[in-house]
Amino acid sequence: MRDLRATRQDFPILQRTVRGRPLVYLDSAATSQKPLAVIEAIEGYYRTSNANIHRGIHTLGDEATEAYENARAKVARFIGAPSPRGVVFVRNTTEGINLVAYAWGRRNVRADDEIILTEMEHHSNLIPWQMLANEVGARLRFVPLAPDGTFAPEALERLLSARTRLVALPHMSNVLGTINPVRAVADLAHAAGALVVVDGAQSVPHLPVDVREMGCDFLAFSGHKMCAPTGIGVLWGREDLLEAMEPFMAGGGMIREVHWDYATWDEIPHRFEAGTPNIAGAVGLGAAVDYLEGIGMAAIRQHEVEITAYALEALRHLGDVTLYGPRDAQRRGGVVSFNVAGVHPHDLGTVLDEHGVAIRAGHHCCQPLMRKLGVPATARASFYLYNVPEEIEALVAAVQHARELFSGVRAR
Amino acid sequence: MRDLRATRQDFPILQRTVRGRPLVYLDSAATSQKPLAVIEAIEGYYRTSNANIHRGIHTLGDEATEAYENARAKVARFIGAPSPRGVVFVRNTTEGINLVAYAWGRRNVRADDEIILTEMEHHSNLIPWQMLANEVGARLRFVPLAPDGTFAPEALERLLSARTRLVALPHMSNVLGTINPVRAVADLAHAAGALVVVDGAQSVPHLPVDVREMGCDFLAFSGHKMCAPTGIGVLWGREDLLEAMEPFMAGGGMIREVHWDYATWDEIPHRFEAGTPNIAGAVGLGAAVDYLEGIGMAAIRQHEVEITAYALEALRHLGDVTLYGPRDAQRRGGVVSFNVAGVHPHDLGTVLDEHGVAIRAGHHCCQPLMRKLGVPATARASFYLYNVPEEIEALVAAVQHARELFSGVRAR
Amino acid sequence: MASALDDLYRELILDHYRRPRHRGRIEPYDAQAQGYNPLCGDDLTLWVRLEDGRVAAVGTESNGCSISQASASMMSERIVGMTLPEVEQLIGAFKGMMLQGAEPDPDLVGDLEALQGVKRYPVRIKCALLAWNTLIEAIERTRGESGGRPATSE
Amino acid sequence: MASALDDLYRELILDHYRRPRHRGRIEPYDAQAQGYNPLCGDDLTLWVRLEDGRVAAVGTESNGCSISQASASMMSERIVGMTLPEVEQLIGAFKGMMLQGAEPDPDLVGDLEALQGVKRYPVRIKCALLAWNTLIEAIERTRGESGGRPATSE
Ligand SMILES: Cc1ncc(COP(=O)(O)O)c(C=O)c1O
Ligand SMILES: Cc1ncc(COP(=O)(O)O)c(C=O)c1O
Repeated sequence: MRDLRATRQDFPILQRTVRGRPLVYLDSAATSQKPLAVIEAIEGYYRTSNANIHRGIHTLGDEATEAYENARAKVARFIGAPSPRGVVFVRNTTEGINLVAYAWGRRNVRADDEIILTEMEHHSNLIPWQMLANEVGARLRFVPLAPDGTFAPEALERLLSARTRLVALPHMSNVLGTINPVRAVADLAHAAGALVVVDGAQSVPHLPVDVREMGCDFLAFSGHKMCAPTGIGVLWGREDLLEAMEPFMAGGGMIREVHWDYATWDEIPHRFEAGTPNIAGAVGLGAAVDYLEGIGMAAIRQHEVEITAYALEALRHLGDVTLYGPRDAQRRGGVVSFNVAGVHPHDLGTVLDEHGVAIRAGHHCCQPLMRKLGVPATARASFYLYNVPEEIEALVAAVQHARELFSGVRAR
Repeated sequence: MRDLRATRQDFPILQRTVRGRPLVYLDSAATSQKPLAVIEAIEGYYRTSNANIHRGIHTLGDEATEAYENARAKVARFIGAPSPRGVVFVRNTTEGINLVAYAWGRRNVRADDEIILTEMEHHSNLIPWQMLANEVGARLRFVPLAPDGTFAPEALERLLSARTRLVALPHMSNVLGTINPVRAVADLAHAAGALVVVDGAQSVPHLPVDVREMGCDFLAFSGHKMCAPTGIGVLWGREDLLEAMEPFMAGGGMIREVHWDYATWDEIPHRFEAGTPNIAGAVGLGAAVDYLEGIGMAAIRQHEVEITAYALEALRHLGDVTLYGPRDAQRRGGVVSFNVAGVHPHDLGTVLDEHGVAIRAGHHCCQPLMRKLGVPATARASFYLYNVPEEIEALVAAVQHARELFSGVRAR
Repeated sequence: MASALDDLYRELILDHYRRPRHRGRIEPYDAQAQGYNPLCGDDLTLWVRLEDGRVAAVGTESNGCSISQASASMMSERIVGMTLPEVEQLIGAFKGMMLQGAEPDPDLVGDLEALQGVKRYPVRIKCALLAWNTLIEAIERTRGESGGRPATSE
Repeated sequence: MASALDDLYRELILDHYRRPRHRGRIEPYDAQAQGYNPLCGDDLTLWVRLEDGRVAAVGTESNGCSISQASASMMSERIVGMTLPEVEQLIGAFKGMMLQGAEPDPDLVGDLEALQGVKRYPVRIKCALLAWNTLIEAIERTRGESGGRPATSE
């Protein structure tokens, strides 16, 4: 296994204990931990350069503006965007998708149009489209999943038609781990005249991502899942689409001229950033991009494939464990959802917490997928660059303890 | 003058120099500086408790949720809200107002209805209503200002009618400093059957504010102007109104049940917080509230009245200076907009920056008000708890230098 | 560690989880109520029949973790035979014990005391309360007081 | 301090600011263009008349700071008499000097060199460029190339 072990030193929280045991943090798909470089970037910003941006005529304002716009340029480079003009700072993936649903969707999707999603959508890439569809009288259709939690491009092809306005899908599922064939999806969708929105919440933090290679029209992702602060995320959009869009929210900083009863808009991306943005958050995201690039996204991906394969194997070995998603770690991200016969996921979560092991238990914001899988909830362990094989062993030992506890064989 | 001088030690940035001179930060109306207590609260959160909230079954998740909800409770107390249920975390004032315009406005304002604003609106409390009005065919009306930048409740009364659905106004103007009679406005508006939205961006950081005393229906404000981090703000709303509203954005964390083609919503305030919120931002806002309460909002207000009176007097004394807004510092907040004959505000800003003095120059996101005042821009100095009289003296000396530079009497 | 978990998952609780009492719908009934914890996904339906002012029968159907299931089972067992004021007194005592850390009156709470181990796991308290909040809703319905919204222990 | 400001506000610049050349609309004209800096509020309208392929007359109307006013005035003075290729060469040299820190060719930029002091104040560079970006727009219009959007130096 490629050794990124040394990176653990960069994450202060990994030194802490939980209920007397060393923390084993296996919940990075919910939110990642933050390296010192990011914490210090935020701190440094507030200690030396804090000011409002784009409006200043003073040195601090210049410095803050430069820090903010530098972060935008770093993000653009990180995702292979042709220029920073397509990079809109938002709060999180959810806001990015809502922005498209409001500012593009409300003007371009009409009665009887169709929006195609998959059966693995996170609520954040489902409900905004439901609200849009219900408002304008459009229909949602869902690409069905095969039993292993994947779908082939042909499954999409059968749903595409002249009525399809949009295909929205996750690059990687937060429950199944499935990595979807976004390039093939984009080619098919475009051939049918539809746009493609990619929910990159789980992929951008974990895989090398290039919007030009993916061929998508919009990509949304969250800083907090990629070593960056909470409250900052990105909507990348094709510049010609963004140029043609009206604003979503309105207010200071996104205007050209304002009159009593109408206003005209600033250039992209500013047009979509009304009000004072999360400046320190953007600076922190820039630092996170630097940090991740310093390690290398390919190395992170390789590490996660290996640790995921190890975890899948170890859990399968336990017996009485149901695993969800593709069997092959190469086809999935570092997310392993499972259930243990006779142990409710919440009970599992509590027993694991007593061992210092932090996992998630619940519907993972994917209620329809849970119904499809026929379970009320799953347990989920998820990995990042800082996880090491011993932590998988701690996970497995704790799961074993839970099984014993609930089978009546008390381990004292 | 009440001496809050000791608070300067709490703000690390105030130790820095700009162009070789000690920083004189007179731009707190744009964004405030941050005390160490807030910087450390953010840092502490990331170093010890960072996790996603409301979904966890592990210790970190509990700690993060508690920190986030504690911050909400502190904010509720700070603004005299009946309970934390009415406190919605947003990015900033701008998002708070857009939330009302979308989630309440789009369903309650119809063709030929009227929305009343004032002539002193910040773009953030103007354009969202323009977009709404233009979409549904409603009309905007504007309470006219007297020459001193104030208006009497009677001026509003003349505009109110059965068609008025909403009155939106700033508690305090970011250009004129004017503190508006929100209680009288609320009483008149309510008698006419209209709701009241208060833009509290400038008041909540600087005055004791109590939503029950104000009698408003919604109040929006930004953390970054009140010693808290960027990227966090608050929309407070009357609970019965919020309960009756559909969500604005949709996604994870705000649902009850999700089906393939519809969803039902969680309780308030969660219904309005889609996606992972700015958890560290909220924690920082909680720390800022603690910090401000430790000093006392009444003491801060008193200090600002005194320093504003001193600044008004000193600038008036200079000659060739036009001041905007009420003469009496008791009737205004700590914001002084002015113009110097023959010196464009941008040039003034640059000269002042060379002296280490940071002010703002421009339209302050109030283009219509600038047109009303008959100027393209103004210079603006704004104050907070950490400003001291010597800084006013530095401001005046720098303004004097600019006058000399531009009158041809070069001071070498 | 073993002892904290043992305290949470006492034999009594695991026993109720494995063999829940009063499962299933009852007929006839005077009130039905539903409870739901959106973030857990736990749900519960409760039926209550009254005779002569006392709880004559209780039935539950539910999905959820051991704590929510055991709590529903133990609650059902306890309230059969009680008058409504007695039920309300019990609800008050149970919620007081779980939420305010009130010292429970042993005569009142009886073996429900076993659920106290949950208090060390704040996020699980709502699991233990789900059945009880649903019961409050059901009682209100016997009096025609409720708006009919599902209960929640959020 | 005095020297940095003196370098920004050189006498030549203050002179153009106080007595701007080529003010006002001209008639007839071959192209008109508008420029606007939304964040500053500075605006500028530029008229250009060509004769025999050379700039025969220039007029400006504008609101703005000393830098944007002086830059417009100095630019107008410089380009009268130039061919369009010469104007474009000048624009390139000026923008190169202001944005890329290119060493200016004295023969080309002449007294526009005085605007170099602006470079120490990055936020003011767009003030110095406003007239020039508007000129680019005007030139495009003489060739019928432009979409008619106001220029901006953001
Ligand atoms: C009166 C007023 N309203 C609204 C705003 C907008 O605040 P924000 O940019 O934090 O959304 C500001 C500050 O810029 C303001 O001064
Ligand atoms: C696949 C997927 N989409 C969207 C989201 C929403 O992200 P956020 O909560 O940061 O908006 C998440 C994470 O929760 C996710 O895993």
